[in-house]
Amino acid sequence: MAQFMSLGDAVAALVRDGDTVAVEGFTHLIPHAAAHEVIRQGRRDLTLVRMTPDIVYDQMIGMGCAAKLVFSWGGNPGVGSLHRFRDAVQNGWPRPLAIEEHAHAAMANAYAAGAAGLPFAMFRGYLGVDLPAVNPNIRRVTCPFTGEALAAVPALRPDVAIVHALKADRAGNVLIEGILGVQKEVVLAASRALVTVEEIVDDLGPRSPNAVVLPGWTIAAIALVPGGAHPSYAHGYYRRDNAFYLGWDDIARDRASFTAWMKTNVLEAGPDAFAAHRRRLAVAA
Amino acid sequence: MAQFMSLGDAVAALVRDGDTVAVEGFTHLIPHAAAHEVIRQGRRDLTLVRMTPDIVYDQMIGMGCAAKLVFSWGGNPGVGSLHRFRDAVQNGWPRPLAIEEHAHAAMANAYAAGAAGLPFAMFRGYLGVDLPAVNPNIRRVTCPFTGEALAAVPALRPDVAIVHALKADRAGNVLIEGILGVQKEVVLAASRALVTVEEIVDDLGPRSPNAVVLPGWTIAAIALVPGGAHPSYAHGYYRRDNAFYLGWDDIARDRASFTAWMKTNVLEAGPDAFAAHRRRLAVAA
Amino acid sequence: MTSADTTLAYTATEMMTVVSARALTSADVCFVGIGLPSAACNLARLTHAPDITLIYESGTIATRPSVLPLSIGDGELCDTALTTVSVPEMFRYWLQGGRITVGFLPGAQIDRFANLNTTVIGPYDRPITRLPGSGGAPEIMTHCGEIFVTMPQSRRSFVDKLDFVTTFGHGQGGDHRARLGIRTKGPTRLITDLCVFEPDPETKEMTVTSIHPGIDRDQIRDATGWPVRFAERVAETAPPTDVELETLRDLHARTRRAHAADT
Amino acid sequence: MTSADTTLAYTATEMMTVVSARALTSADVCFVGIGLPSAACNLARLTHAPDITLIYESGTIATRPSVLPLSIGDGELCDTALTTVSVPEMFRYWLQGGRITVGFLPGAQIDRFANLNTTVIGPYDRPITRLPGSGGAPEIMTHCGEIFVTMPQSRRSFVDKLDFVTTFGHGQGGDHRARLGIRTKGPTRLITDLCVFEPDPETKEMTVTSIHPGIDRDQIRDATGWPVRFAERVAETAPPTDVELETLRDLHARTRRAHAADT
Repeated sequence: MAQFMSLGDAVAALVRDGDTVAVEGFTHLIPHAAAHEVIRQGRRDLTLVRMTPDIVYDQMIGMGCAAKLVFSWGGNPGVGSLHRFRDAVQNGWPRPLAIEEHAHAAMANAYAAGAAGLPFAMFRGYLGVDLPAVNPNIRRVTCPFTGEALAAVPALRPDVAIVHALKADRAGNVLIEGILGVQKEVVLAASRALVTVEEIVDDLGPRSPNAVVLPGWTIAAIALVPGGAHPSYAHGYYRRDNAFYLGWDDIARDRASFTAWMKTNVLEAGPDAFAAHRRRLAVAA
Repeated sequence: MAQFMSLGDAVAALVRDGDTVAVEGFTHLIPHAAAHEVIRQGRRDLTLVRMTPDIVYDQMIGMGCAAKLVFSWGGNPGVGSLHRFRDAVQNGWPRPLAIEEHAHAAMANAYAAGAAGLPFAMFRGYLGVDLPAVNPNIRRVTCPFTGEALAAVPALRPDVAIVHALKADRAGNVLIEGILGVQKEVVLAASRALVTVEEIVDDLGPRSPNAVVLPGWTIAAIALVPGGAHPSYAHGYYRRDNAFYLGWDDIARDRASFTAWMKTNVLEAGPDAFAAHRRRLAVAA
Repeated sequence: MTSADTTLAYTATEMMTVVSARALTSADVCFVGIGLPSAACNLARLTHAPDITLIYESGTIATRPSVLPLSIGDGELCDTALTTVSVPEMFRYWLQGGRITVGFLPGAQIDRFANLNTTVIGPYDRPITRLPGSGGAPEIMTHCGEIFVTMPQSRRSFVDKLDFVTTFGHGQGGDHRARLGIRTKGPTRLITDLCVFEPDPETKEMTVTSIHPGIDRDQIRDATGWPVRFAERVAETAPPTDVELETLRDLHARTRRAHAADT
Repeated sequence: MTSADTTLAYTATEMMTVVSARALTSADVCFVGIGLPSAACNLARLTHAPDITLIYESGTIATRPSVLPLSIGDGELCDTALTTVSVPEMFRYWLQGGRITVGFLPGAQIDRFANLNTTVIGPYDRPITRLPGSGGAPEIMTHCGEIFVTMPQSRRSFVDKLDFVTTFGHGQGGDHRARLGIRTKGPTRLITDLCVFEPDPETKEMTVTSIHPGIDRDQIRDATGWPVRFAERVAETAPPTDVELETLRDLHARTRRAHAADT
């Protein structure tokens, strides 16, 4: 059953050095505040899993949290490269980063397989490409009816899933709307799930009978962090801060400017700093 | 792109003798009116596919439409047996009925595999049971990572899917809410989909961003049939006619009473008869 | 419970329902079948287990029906649910995903290892009686943390050998489940109108552990198609309390009124 | 289009965008990438293909953004969509399910058979430049009915041999796709800032079929890392019409205003 905690307590309780951690959110609902807390608490040797390592993983990798990255697309969406990710892969700074690389279809299916309690995911893909030659976790399985060889990858079962969502009720049931990404799958696939939310309400209120709700008993901890997805966004709350994504290119390009930015905005800040983003953007909306 | 047609024209255009036809709806949204039209048009030699052949298939089987049934649970839900189904299997009346029998998990996964364009579905199941000994379409596939043997069944790709839904907009986009069953999967798995709806509206109106909507280009024909799910129900329109399900047991128990009921209520009736169910129940609600 | 809690007469079905309900707790996530299991689960919710999570295979999660559904997918279940998912998702993420603590199953036939037959009486290809078939049962039995089987007892249904194994309980007993790679407990209780069976810790043969008030061992033997084993210590089942009975009867009365109003 | 339709000067990127847009029809269901493809698809929607269905891999189906998204999952895409599905569903039911008629893909490197590299420059284990990786591209290329590749042309990116095959276009050419069991067409157009390539019907080598106004064959040869083949009949690409340009520029201006207002 979900425990309501401060973000600091939740990260301390759920995320351990060496864990496999999936911080998810497909453009929408990326839990930046929670990732910052992991950085502040100095977690090390994490295997970070994420379809689209963008700014949030550029920060975690650049701060030395990660020993390995499992991913399918690493870039700053609509802007360009991730300089910290590149620096880690190309130059081993601040530490070497092992990578396990997939395509989106593989990762999406692997999370779904994890949520479904299956040992592997099967799909039609990886035909004629070089990735299977460099990733031993891409194999083939043969259809027992047609003989077709299909792609197989291991299910993703992270130790910890970290996601942001819109709101939770007092029983810890969590509502997600808008772009869903793999939020539901990663929570159900993980051993422990940490969810940050924009607000906690008495009742989730009128909604579609088929609304995407994660029951409280699928979640380990919920932390209230208004604005906690910034510079990503929360449907119905605030919009994506596209200017921040554009600006990140300059901040992250250089080790020194990156480190200075992280010191000021992460190491010496706290989750409350995110509330400002919520307010500012809510006014503008 | 979805064509708007009368139910008679839609069935005539889409359903051919010998087709594999899946009439779906998991308790909710069962397209009884469309099934009646198939019976009236005298379609023969159909392979009928449905997770839960209940009254709707008792009627089609009893009227001799089916050569084969693919299913996972054949009964009158909450009431008891399907007498026409039994009579066909046990006594070959009105004609012999071949069966391909599965469990729900297999059928649900097989529809999803069909929707996903895969040749087969894979799941953990059928362990220690007798069904694989009598159904050659239940096989095993081995996880290439763990060596675990998992159950495999062929994807379901019916020629025709027939479902009932709440409403369509003028562009043929169809909204489903409430108990979803496999409605979306069977439409996407089939070569041709026929959807009956409670109403046609200019615009689907305010709804969840994640509402279950089938785009018009996934549907072949839409027919307006208010009340067309009776004695099943349509979320927000009318309720399940539980008394009809209870009463069906007596009607269907005897070949003569069944045949008489079908003559009066199906062969000599038309889709308009269903509108009465809608009105009656809407008033009572 | 003391005898002072029980002043009302009750039926065998009410006894079965109450015993089934008592086995549930607020911490359970329960896969509910139609009929007696549905009554038992909602009785538990309305008495000692208010926070129990009820899931029906139609996709309704954490539903709180005020009346009992006739089918597995009545509108009432969706209207009162936390959310409703598709049937493929229900079988994949929720059942196979291992998120259900307890499931209820009935059978047309059961054997001493709580394997179940709901497929056919007689040969599969030339059935004497064609039954509904598997439904969700084979995978419910595999994936739920544990299973309660509820069936009224008779020699016709409690048989020495099943005509067809629709659903694998403890198989041939012992470690048969583990040998098939199944990690859940399987049938931990068999609740009948006469008594409660539980699997022997070693052999997994279903063994009588509690006998309902007014029933004797010969009645149980007469209604069972195999030589019944009794545990070393057999309890007497506590009779339904007045609170349990009144809550259950209110639920049934509400259900009857609601269904009558629908027609 | 006659020259009278074109009175405005235009950039090479505008030319690429307009040519890409023209290849689309109202009947298309299009898997849209960010950047030029997104501009092209929305330009088509706002001009000659008003009923085109645009799908972004974030799960937004039949979206009609009034401004261009910066990312594949901006809120604008969800707000204006018919519906939004999960990413696993997008890849399973919609892309792998074969429901997309055309997809747009870019590459950091491309070869003569329109295979693409977006993974790495240099050796995989010791990269000179680490690129973003596969994303959805390998399966977009396999599952969409056909693929339009859009890339500005240069010897650095139009190479004789890819450092890494991220995405399989026509492989080694000929029937290579069919031999792998792929039933879709693969890259049917390669639209650059200089010209349009289409695959030779037999060899599948990308072959110049249309050259943009003011560009000559040597410019194309100079910007290509393999000996370029020209079709027997090479057309001159019609320049962007004023309507196309004005619609595109309005779209970009709206986008700039909206993004500025967000900050």
